[in-house]
Amino acid sequence: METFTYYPGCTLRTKAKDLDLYARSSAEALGIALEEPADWQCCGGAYTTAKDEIATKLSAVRTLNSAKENNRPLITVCSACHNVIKQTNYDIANDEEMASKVNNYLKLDEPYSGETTVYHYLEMLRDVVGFDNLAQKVVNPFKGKKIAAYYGCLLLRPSKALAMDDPENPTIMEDFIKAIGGTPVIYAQRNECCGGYITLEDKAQASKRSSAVMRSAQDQGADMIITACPLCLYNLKKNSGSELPVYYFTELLAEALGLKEGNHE
Amino acid sequence: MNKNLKEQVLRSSGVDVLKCMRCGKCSGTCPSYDEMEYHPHQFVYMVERGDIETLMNSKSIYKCLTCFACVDRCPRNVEPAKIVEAVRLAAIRQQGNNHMNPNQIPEMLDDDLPQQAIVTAFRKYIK
Amino acid sequence: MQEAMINRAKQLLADGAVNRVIGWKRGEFAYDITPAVFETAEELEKEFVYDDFTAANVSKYLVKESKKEGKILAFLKPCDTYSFNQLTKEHRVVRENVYIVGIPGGPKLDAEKIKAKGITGILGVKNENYTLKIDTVYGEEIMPFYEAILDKCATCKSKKHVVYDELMGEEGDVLDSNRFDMVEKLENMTAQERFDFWRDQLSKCIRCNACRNVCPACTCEKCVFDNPNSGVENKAPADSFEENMFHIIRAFHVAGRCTDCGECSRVCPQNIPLHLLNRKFIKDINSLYGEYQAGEDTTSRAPLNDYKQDDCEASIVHERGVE
Amino acid sequence: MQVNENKEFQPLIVAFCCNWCSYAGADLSGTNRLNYPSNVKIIRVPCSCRVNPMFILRAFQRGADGVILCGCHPGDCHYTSGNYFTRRRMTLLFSMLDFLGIERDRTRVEWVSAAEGAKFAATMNEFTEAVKKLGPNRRLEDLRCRKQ
Amino acid sequence: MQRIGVFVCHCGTNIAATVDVKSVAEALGHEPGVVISQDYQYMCSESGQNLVKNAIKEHNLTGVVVCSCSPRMHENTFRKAAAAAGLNPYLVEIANIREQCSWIHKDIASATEKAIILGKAAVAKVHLNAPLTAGESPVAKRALVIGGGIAGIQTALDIAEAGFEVDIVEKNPTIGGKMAQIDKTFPTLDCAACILTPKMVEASQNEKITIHSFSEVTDVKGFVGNFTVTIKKKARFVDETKCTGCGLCTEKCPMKKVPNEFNMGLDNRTAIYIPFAQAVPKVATIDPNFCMMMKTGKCGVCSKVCSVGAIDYKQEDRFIEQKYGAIVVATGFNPIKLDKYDEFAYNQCPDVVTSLELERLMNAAGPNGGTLLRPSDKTHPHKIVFVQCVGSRCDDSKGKPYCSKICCMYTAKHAMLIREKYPDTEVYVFYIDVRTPGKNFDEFYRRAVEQYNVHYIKGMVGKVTPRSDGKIDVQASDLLANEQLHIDADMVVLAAAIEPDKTARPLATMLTTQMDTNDFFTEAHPKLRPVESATAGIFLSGACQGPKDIPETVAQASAAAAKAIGLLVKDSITCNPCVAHSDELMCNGCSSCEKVCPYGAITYIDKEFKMPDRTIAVRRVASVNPAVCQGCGACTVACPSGAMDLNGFSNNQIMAEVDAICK
Repeated sequence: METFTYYPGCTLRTKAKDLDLYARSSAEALGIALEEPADWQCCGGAYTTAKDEIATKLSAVRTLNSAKENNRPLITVCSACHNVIKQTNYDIANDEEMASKVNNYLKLDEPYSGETTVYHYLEMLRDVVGFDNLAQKVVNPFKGKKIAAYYGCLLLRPSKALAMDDPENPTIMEDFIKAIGGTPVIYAQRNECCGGYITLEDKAQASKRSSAVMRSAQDQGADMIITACPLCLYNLKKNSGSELPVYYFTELLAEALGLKEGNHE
Repeated sequence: MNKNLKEQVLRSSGVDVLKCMRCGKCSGTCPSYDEMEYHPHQFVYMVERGDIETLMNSKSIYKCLTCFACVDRCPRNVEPAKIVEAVRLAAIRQQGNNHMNPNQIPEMLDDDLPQQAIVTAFRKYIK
Repeated sequence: MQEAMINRAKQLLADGAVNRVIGWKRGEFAYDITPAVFETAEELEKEFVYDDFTAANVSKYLVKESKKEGKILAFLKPCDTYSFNQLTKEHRVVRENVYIVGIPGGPKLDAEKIKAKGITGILGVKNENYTLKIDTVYGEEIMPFYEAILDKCATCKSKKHVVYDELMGEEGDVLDSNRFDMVEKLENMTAQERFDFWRDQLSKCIRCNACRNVCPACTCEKCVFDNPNSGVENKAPADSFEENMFHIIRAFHVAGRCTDCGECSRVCPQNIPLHLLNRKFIKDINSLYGEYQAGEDTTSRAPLNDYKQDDCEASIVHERGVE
Repeated sequence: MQVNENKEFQPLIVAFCCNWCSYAGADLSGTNRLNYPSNVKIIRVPCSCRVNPMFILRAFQRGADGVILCGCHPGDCHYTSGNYFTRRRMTLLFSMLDFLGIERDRTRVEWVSAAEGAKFAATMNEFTEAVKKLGPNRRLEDLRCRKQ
Repeated sequence: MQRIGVFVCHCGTNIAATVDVKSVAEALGHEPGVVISQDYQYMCSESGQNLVKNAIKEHNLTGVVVCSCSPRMHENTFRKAAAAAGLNPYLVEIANIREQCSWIHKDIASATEKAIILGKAAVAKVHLNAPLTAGESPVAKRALVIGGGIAGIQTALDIAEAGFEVDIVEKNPTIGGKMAQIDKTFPTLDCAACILTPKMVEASQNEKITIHSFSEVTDVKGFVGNFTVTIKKKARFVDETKCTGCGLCTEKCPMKKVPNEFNMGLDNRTAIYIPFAQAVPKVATIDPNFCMMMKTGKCGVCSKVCSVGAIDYKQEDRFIEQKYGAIVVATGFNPIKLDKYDEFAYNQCPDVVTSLELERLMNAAGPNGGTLLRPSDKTHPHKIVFVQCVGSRCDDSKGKPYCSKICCMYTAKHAMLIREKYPDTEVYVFYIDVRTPGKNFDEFYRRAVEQYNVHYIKGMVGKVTPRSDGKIDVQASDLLANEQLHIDADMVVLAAAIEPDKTARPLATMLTTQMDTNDFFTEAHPKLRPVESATAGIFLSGACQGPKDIPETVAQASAAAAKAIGLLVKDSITCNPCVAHSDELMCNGCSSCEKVCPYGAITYIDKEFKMPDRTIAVRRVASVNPAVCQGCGACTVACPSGAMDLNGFSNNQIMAEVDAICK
């Protein structure tokens, strides 16, 4: 059994327990051990790209460094955490000045310079487990279900740092859907923003964005939509005015693996 | 034209605004375009001109969703979102210029709103 | 080791896999070990030597030897393999005609350093737990092993063989050596100090040509210094040629080709640190054009026979370092 | 080295110029009557890459006080790549001379196109001045080679 | 014993005003070997030259030094004069005492002193000059044109017109290239096929032209005037000599579901096919990836219906070798793949097409017979959006850094044609800049706007979202209105950047020609030698050298042909004798010289040498091909042993100059 450092993030402890719960149980069923670092801190939710912002990057570096010290890759599920941590890792590895400033703050035993490999849970499924292997473990396939993958912005961009998939023509979630027996629905708005945190002060804008996404998916005949991001799920459900069901991808994964009673039929 | 502010924004963003070829693709792809008074391509151009204060005083800086669509799709690798972020930081770093008061938060909440939204807003609005 | 090498050589001779062996034999003194070619098992038994004084690089001998009839067995230390590869790259040796047995390298001993301790009449040495026991005509003497090793071994760059047909003993790694320290120290001196240092060193040169003769990169059919048409012909020390021309031209000729085997300094009877000139070029090449180790492979382009459009300008020399 | 009556030091400068760009640039500065000191003596070579480091050492040995090498701008070489090789060779040679304690300002590489007559003259003026400041080349000159 | 003559020119007062020419002549007269030293008013004049000629004869001179203007002015004049007097022209040296002395110095004393030094350097050099004879090498009277598009066809026709044999090698089953796929041409709007196909026929009927279609160049050896090229004739499983092009096989072939390359995959062809009706040669080709007979051994319909028995399922690749004097590269271009630009939904929606696909959609011989219909539902589009600069002018990893040059014009053409034929269709063009430098080009673009009411919008499309109702939501910026637009389009047309054909790079390696980082061939000089490569005998035609439209391509094709003809008319070529040569006795065979040679002039041979001990040793030694060497001298410095030297600028000669100057 391969062990990974697992970073749940703030929201998975509270509002997005399903995302977390089924990620853990599915991983176990797939032979992956997830080990949560004892003292993780919130990643901050959004990456500050500014080069003169150091303090906002520290918690992500601490997380990365703890994975490094355990000599394990780091796995994230929440798109936002993933985005913050991967961008931080990229900048630390590629921007020497920033790296030295960060290390000056942290005073680690050994400076951190981007050594940790960061996987999104989906990347772990693709690159470690393998979608073919996953498909073989599926007991409840989503046969005939037309499932629309919603990437949003955080999973793919900026593509230089995230390097997860082709940012304009991604396939990782579609391949996941195929692996669990469903039929992926391709729609143009799958990599456009849901409105994100703007929901706090501008419901109208959030609603405009999330309804555009839902309309596009519905338009292409989706039965349901899946996401990896709690905020996306919130916006799509609450602000879009659409009835199309929205799930975390881990929920479907767990269902397919027979670990969860489902919304199958 | 404010030279110091311009330099600060350029340094903080790490963006070379001179690479812009004025194609407007950033503004063509921006999901917040209609909510903004100044649009991504204008951010780039106005920073080049040194017209930073106008941008700092505009609500546009709080409308960017940081979705990086402009960053990824810019044919010249200009990264407009990083400019917007640098200008916003320049604004909220000024004393008493936080965009959000933590006391307002409780009334914004509903049962399902993920923490993520709040911490992100903190990052974006408050210094 | 010597025993195993002799056995293996005998075996390969007997199999007909090779018809000659290049190794070493003892000269007048115990520490005077020179390359030699052996053709029979008897010769091997009698004269083949491999010990702590066996530092000589046999690669250069293969320029001639590899062109003869039949295959020759060569025992190459890690540093020798770099020289051999470089010669292969330059079509100076015929790779197919050499059967290479990689053997572990140094550190090898510097008899001069032992003598400097006042120890003379050396008959043999034994390394016991890094204490060197020296058997002399006057009885046994001891000194710390590491104080007696060759300078070139003290700054060894690699214990890995880059070419071989078989290996004896364990394979080592490329080392993270401190070989550029002295170059750096000189770089940090003032121009006058550097000038004084080098004038002091190079004026010692007696033009014995040992550096040139031992250098595995110096295999020209006819050396420019011996060639009246080259314009720099100069066979004997007549003027300040050695200070001003000879060593600079020599170093430049091997720039990008020198594997840093250190033989030039080892054989210099005047103890001129000639390898520092070569290392200066290597250090510059590494920092200006990207890491390059001559002899590491047989296909890469030598840095001086290559370019990038965005290479630095020569003015970089003016812009950096100590005036 | 030449010593004038007024005893001001007059350095001897050898300039290697490639036929296609720099030699033509030198001609142009003549055509435009742009002055530079007569200390500069030009040797024509087909391409800057023809210049062997030995030539430069030889010039110093024989008493030159400064040696400058001029070629086409990178990318404009008549032979497409010659000056790129020149650049590497000269960078390493100059670095070595510096390492041996030879004054840096005695050597120089400059890219001068056939259209840059003014640049050629300006470069020669500057370079001559710089070498003048250094005084006679004593570190590389072979006194035995000097004509009495 | 050398007998050298020195001739000092006054050049009127140009030299004489600042240089004391008499003392120069006097001083140089004392130099070793100098037997005569004279000055004269105008050395380059008839009488000046006679002075030199007479002195050569009278004093039996072995070398001449002329102290005058720059050798770039009159070196040739004096060389010719020497030759006329029976002295080898390469025994003449010029001391430049005008441009590099009298014109730049004011002080007579120092200028004179410098003139004497320059003269001494020339004398020292001429002592070591060797008589040189320009070598000659024969020229094979045949040209090879690689690529059979409009560039290659035009070049071949022009060369054939001049009376030389030309071979065209085309990798596809037919010549014609991209132009054959184009519907109309700008700025005249005449039909591409109407002007191209007659040229194709002309090429196929011209006795001097041999077309190797479905063939590739696999090896190039030799040098200018004397190339040996291996051409692979790929198996097309149809005997070219028998096939009449009747097309019966293509009608009967049961495998009808093969994507049709000629129509950009917008419709299907059969497994045995003729790319299009006017193909040249009009010969069928079997696609072995789809042919049932080739894949399963069952079928053979084409073989049965072929009345001339041309089908040969067992045909194999054939290789032919041919000698050529000149090679013209005309490998052309392709639009880039748009996989990385899916914000425009190219992979998601069939109604988002490239401009070249639109050409086929509008072409009478295209999939819709010339009616513009949407690929998805074959309905007529009422609103079409054109996007410019897709992948051009990019500084990212996805696109090309250059302007593709042709897109602005063909987009104006498309817009205009659509508005002309379908006035009910609205056309939007999103542009960054409209670039129309060319005769009648801007007028053409203005016509699209003013006469045809095409909506040109300064801005860029940022996102394309296809909808289930068949509409395509195009989200774009309108920079002048400062607005973000959403257009419900029926079709989107992307002006994809163009790039050199993928076969160009391996070809450049074979030809030892240079390419830029974008894989365009590099011309010998960007202004003065735009159709020659830096490698002698290799010429460039069309878009392989850079983006070009048809008129430019044809102009360059003819220019390349003229250059090639200029070479082919010669029975032999005179080579510059100032080339490198290697002293075999000293050569190490180390390959350093070969590595720095930009022309591939150096090869290695194994040569036997008699050793002092009477044995024979075989050594690898460098050999310079004097016909290819251009005399830069890079090899002479790279050579560690000094075996390589350069005629006219030898190590000794340059050192002698150095010594003379430094004395």
